[in-house]
Amino acid sequence: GGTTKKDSSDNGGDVKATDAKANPDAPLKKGLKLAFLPKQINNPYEKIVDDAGIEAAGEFGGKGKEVGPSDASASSQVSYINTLIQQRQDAILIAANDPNAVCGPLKQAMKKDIKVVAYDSDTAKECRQLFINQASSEEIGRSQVQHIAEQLDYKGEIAILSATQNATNQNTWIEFMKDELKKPKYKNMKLVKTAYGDDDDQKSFQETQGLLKAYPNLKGIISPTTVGIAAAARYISDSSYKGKVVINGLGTPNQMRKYVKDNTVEQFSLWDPKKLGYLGSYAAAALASGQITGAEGEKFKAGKLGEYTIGKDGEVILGPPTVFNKDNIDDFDF
Amino acid sequence: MTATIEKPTAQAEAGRSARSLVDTVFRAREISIAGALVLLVLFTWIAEPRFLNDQGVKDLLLNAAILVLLAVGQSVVVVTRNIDLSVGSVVGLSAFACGKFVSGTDHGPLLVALLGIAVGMACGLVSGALVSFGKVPALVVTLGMLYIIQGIDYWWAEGEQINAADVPQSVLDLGSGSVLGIPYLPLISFAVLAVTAYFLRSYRSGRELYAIGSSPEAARLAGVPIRRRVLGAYVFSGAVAGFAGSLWLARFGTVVADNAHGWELTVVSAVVVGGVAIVGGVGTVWGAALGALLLTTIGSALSVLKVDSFWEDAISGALLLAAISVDRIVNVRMTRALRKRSAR
Amino acid sequence: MSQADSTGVPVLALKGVNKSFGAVRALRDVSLELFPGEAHALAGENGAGKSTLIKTLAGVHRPDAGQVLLDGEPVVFHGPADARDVGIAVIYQEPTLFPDLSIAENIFMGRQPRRALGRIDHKAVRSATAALMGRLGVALDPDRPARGLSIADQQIVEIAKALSFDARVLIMDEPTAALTGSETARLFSVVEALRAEGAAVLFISHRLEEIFRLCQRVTTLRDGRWVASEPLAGLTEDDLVRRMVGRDLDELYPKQDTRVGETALSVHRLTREGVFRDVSFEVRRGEIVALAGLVGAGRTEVAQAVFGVDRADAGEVRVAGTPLRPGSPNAAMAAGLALVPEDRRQRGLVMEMSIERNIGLTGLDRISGGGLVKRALERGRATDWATRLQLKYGRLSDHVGVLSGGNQQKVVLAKWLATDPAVLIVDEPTRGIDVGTKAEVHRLLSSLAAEGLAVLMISSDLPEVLGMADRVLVMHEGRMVAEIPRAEATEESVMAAATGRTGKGRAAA
Amino acid sequence: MSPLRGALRWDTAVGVLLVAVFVTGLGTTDGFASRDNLAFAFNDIAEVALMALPMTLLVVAGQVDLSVASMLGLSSALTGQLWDSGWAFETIVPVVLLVGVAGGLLNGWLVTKVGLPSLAVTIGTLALYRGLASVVLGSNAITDFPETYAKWAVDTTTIPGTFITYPMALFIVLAVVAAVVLHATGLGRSLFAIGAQEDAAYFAGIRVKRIKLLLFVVTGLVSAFAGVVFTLRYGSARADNGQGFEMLVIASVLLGGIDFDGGKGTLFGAVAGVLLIGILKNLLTLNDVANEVQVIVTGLLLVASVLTPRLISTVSEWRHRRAAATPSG
Ligand SMILES: Nc1ncnc2c1ncn2[C@@H]1O[C@H](COP(=O)(O)OP(=O)(O)OP(=O)(O)O)[C@@H](O)[C@H]1O
Ligand SMILES: Nc1ncnc2c1ncn2[C@@H]1O[C@H](COP(=O)(O)OP(=O)(O)OP(=O)(O)O)[C@@H](O)[C@H]1O
Ligand SMILES: [Mg+2]
Ligand SMILES: [Mg+2]
Repeated sequence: GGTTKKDSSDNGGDVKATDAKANPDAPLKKGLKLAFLPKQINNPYEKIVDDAGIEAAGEFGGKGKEVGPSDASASSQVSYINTLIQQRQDAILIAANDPNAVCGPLKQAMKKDIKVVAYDSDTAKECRQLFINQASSEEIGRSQVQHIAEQLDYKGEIAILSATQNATNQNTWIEFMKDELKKPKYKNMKLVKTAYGDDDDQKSFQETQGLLKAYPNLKGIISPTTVGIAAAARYISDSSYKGKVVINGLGTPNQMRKYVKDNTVEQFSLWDPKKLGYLGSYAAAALASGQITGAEGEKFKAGKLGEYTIGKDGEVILGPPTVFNKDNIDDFDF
Repeated sequence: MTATIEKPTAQAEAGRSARSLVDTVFRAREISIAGALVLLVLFTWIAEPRFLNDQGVKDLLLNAAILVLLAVGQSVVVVTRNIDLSVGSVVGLSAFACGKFVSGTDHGPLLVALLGIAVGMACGLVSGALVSFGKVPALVVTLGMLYIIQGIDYWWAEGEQINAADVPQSVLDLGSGSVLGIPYLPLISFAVLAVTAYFLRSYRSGRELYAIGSSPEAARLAGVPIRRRVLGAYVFSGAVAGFAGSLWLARFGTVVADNAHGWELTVVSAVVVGGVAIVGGVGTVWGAALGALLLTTIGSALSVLKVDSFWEDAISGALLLAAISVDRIVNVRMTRALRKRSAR
Repeated sequence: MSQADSTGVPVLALKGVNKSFGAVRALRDVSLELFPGEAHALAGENGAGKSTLIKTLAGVHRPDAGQVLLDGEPVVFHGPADARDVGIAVIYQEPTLFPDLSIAENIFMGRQPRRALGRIDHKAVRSATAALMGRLGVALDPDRPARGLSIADQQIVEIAKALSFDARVLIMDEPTAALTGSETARLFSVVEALRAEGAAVLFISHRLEEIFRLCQRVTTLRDGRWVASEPLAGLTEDDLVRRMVGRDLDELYPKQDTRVGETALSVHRLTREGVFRDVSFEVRRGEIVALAGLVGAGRTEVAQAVFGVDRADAGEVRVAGTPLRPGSPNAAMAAGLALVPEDRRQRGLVMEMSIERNIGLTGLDRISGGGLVKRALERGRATDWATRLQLKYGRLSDHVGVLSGGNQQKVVLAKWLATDPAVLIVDEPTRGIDVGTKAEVHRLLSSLAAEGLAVLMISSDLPEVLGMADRVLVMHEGRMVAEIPRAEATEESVMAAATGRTGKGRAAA
Repeated sequence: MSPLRGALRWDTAVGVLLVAVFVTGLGTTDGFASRDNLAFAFNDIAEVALMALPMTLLVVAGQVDLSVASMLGLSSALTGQLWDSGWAFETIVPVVLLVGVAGGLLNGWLVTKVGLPSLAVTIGTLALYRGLASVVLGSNAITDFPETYAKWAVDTTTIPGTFITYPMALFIVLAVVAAVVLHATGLGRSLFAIGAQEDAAYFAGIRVKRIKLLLFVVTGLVSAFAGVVFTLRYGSARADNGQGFEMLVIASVLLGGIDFDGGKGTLFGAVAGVLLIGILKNLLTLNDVANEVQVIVTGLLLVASVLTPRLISTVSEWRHRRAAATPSG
């Protein structure tokens, strides 16, 4: 006997507070308190997102702040959620380190009528009202493979250099990458290994080294994380592999500028993190003002970015990522 | 920490042969670590010859360089029966300070190194002053310093990142350049190692560090200036860590606030694996350096051997345990054999 | 007879010195003068303040009041280094060596001969050490680490260290406590030579005959107070004892006649490779058996193997006929064995623990009820034994570490006697104990034996061995070489066996 | 002088500081006093607090176990993996606890039988156990733990009428047990003796090795249990759960005045240290004090924890010496 997984397939209730009616014409409330809870403060990328979000809050008369742990572990975000509840914030914007570990406290927050918006890295669906996705996960995953395949002429071994083993967004993208690779046109390409650099510069650097040494025929590395791609590019730029191994993935222009210019990297992509923060801020405000409830099909205005529509499962998609290369990289500064 | 009851019973009157055996026992630590290292490299090389090609050797040396440096600094402190847990934070702070300093300028590597050393010395001075003049336990103080320095670093960095593009090429060249095929970094580490080793062996103040660690009470009665020496050890360890921070910048180009976060335990384990007793008084910086080299080589070997990344931690932990256990068992066996031999 | 002129200026002197530790007033208004070419003895019971006085001279302690005078001028020593630099060499009561460093380094730490660029001249250090060892007539390898040296060898290294200074003042706090006759004689001849060269010597010992042998003057302390400073010529041992104790001393070696009962401890062919071989003996109830031998003969090791702290490689130990599980002190204690170890600081006591807890440590189950320690029982046990052994202490909750050396030794005895053992092994039980207490300890051992306790006493103090033992076992280089009954035990017979010239007595099986 | 010195002992001081911080919180900070918040604040440190108890005993005996957080992670990963493969929760818990015991045995065996220093051993097992956790669970995260058990671990379930959660209640019970063991039993006396002077303890017939082994086993067991609590509390089993907690546990114990050289300290101090770190963190976060400042505060507290008693005794010694120097009647 005993309690097994089968007995408890449906646990907890769905507390999603969608009973309230949306009023699309409600004005954005003044003085809204928004809190950004990044995976970890000190992550430069998250910092850009959050700063942009806080600035956006200023635009509509709200007040934003960024709080968070200094290590990207699942549990450390939880205590911040609790304090945000005690502080009666109007909305919490969270980039979840773990989709489930933060669930309990977020549900409590929603019960207390605090709006919850996930961005960058999603939580479980029932624990937030909206998820601001930088781009559709599917599109990110597949396009990574498509890009590198073009660079490699659809031939050769490739590897992935990811962040931590548990990062939700990374794992979702990697699933789509693997799926894309199953298509017949990639029959001459082979994914040999997924390595984890833990979003730690030095670890990513060594993982790159290891990959190249262990797989002499490696032709390309996809690193869908800003820390990883920079580290990989840096290793290659100083090594004998330069010009022989293709690097692609997601990176920020400031980090990658040097490697694009010295021809280590031909191209990489990313969305504009500032826009992500900006959109998150407006979405949270729209929720807190009652313009939307998070139901599919609702629309809201995100300041200068224009109008957005909520998709399936409360997902709002920022837009397709930008591909950066030698020609356009100097137009960006972040 | 484990004062073993079974004591080494070497006969005072034991002759020459026994004496050289004693020497061997005391040097066994370095030898067995070096042996383990050679085995590991050979094994990996046979399985994957590219492990030891030009680039491979270069990578091995480069990977070890910074840890070796930190292990050298740490051993000097550990030998005095103290410990410096703040090294990771010091490297982080110094690397960031150097990054901030050079970003967008064309300061040369010398200036950067000096700045790093200065930052590290300042940190070492505070820890050392607290430990030596405050007469408070080193472990607690340096754990406190770990947090304090880290906090300052985070607070200063505010999530900022220094990118390779902002760092002057001359500094980056220090991290990637080489002479006669040997990269600068390991050469620098080796130089620091050799000088430190010679100092510890052949200077009064060096020997006094061992004396303090071996018996602080006896050192006091022998008139050893304990406070000054301990302070010196911390300042040295801090300076080395700070220097490592500037080399970090040169090597990796990219720095954020939490560089080398959590390295303190790696450094301490390198030192311990290398045979420097955590209770002080015993061990050499050569051993510590070998320990550091072994640890980084385990990491490199595992990834070259295509070991599933999920297994890496477990295997390196197990290897570490195996290394220190085998060493200890060999040591005990030899001491026992020695006792029985001297029976005749 | 002495060329010292006591009217000249003393090299080193104390004037009106006070020193307190918390509530304990260790020295009150004490004065002392040391003259060149004179050996000065310092006498007093345990805890009289002798070591404190020495540490004050050595710059370890700073006097609360009063002055230290060097060549008649007041000086302030900020640390041992200051004292050393003006030519004061000190041998402390407890050896203070660097266990991990070689003997040579121990001797020359901080003063190594140097070559160009301030580098240490390792060769010179080694040869200077070898020379010192030659002077003391011992064969210790300069390169050997100090760890594992017997207490006696440690003391010898300390002596060598002090000699290496060529000091003007040589201060020795019980240097002979762990030494046997021959080493002591050697030490004395070296000290004589130094004295002849004009050095001042301050010497502490609880063996009065040594004081008379070596010294010209004596200063006596009692309870931290100065009692007298006078020439030794004309004094008798009894006079000296009266000054120290304030009364006449009872009979020395109060050996009671006892009825010897059945065998309590029997050791059969016990061997620990490289240390001792094939050791067999018996101790019966009511008997005091002494185990004599030169330093390093392996007596301590035998005791430790019997008690189970060391594991023997072969052989058997039986207590009251039942074989003892080897390698388990716990089993030994359960069988009624007790061992008072030689090294009280490392093995006898937990220095940071209170007196009462140290005494309670050997009987945790006896002072507990229902799993919990009963404080009243613990204190009772401690009070009882502190009184019986005339322990001098402030409070029972004080750290053992603040007691004087002799009083620490009493705590070790108390701790083991409190276990109510059937067989008591004592390793150098009166090392560092003053004459009064020594007699007390001897009386205690005697009366315990009379009550049926079996005592195995390891001692390097020959008069003690001869005075107390019913039988003397002698070890030489790890072997049992002789068993001498009380009647035949003389200084000559024991020494002959101990040095390997087995003449008298019958060789052991 | 002695009652004064007693009052100035660091563990008492930490206790006083804890109360002071608590009272300040009540007075100044909105939402601090709410039952929800207190329940949360205490529950938030439940695992660290639990592991601090055996750690205190270990440190008193002169040992340390740096692998506790990794054992927590391994236990969490194992709980998740077994749950996912359909085991009954009632079977999983004993199995996981057994693994904790086994881990403790390995630590203890290497320390007592092989004779290695515990710091070195547990740095090794820190990597080993964390590695095994990621071998067991890889990059998966297991969720959906049974509500019947999960509810006991979360901060929304408290002992009715109080803010005491069940993990906290367990902590209180275990703390009392640990305090009795350490301060009132023969075993406790032995721990102090081993920590202060191992040789002397051994010569006094104390079974040094057996006791050390026992301590490591208990530490492993408690850490494994903390892993189960952690898993249920967050409803998420992952290989990296509790990463870095070892430093927090050590810091709490040290903050409570336990001497790392062994032989000194009180359990009260350790408990006060743990609670102080927890409450302070909650209070500072509520006041929007940035994380980096909190890190600095933790560091300063640690330094103060050893420096303050030192300063006090120096000052009192100095005053004593002056008193002694002036002649008394
Ligand atoms: N560091 C200390 N702290 C407190 N009390 C001390 C300290 N050192 C010595 N004492 C006390 O001072 C008194 C004198 O001790 P001292 O060691 O000088 O005696 P001693 O004459 O050398 O005795 P013994 O013959 O036993 O060596 C003793 O009561 C002792 O307990
Ligand atoms: N603590 C120790 N560690 C290592 N070796 C020791 C130790 N004590 C003694 N020895 C060595 O063991 C041998 C036997 O010494 P032991 O102490 O048993 O002799 P002993 O006859 O008791 O002499 P002593 O009077 O010095 O105690 C000696 O060679 C000595 O150097
Ligand atoms: Mg004395
Ligand atoms: Mg002996």
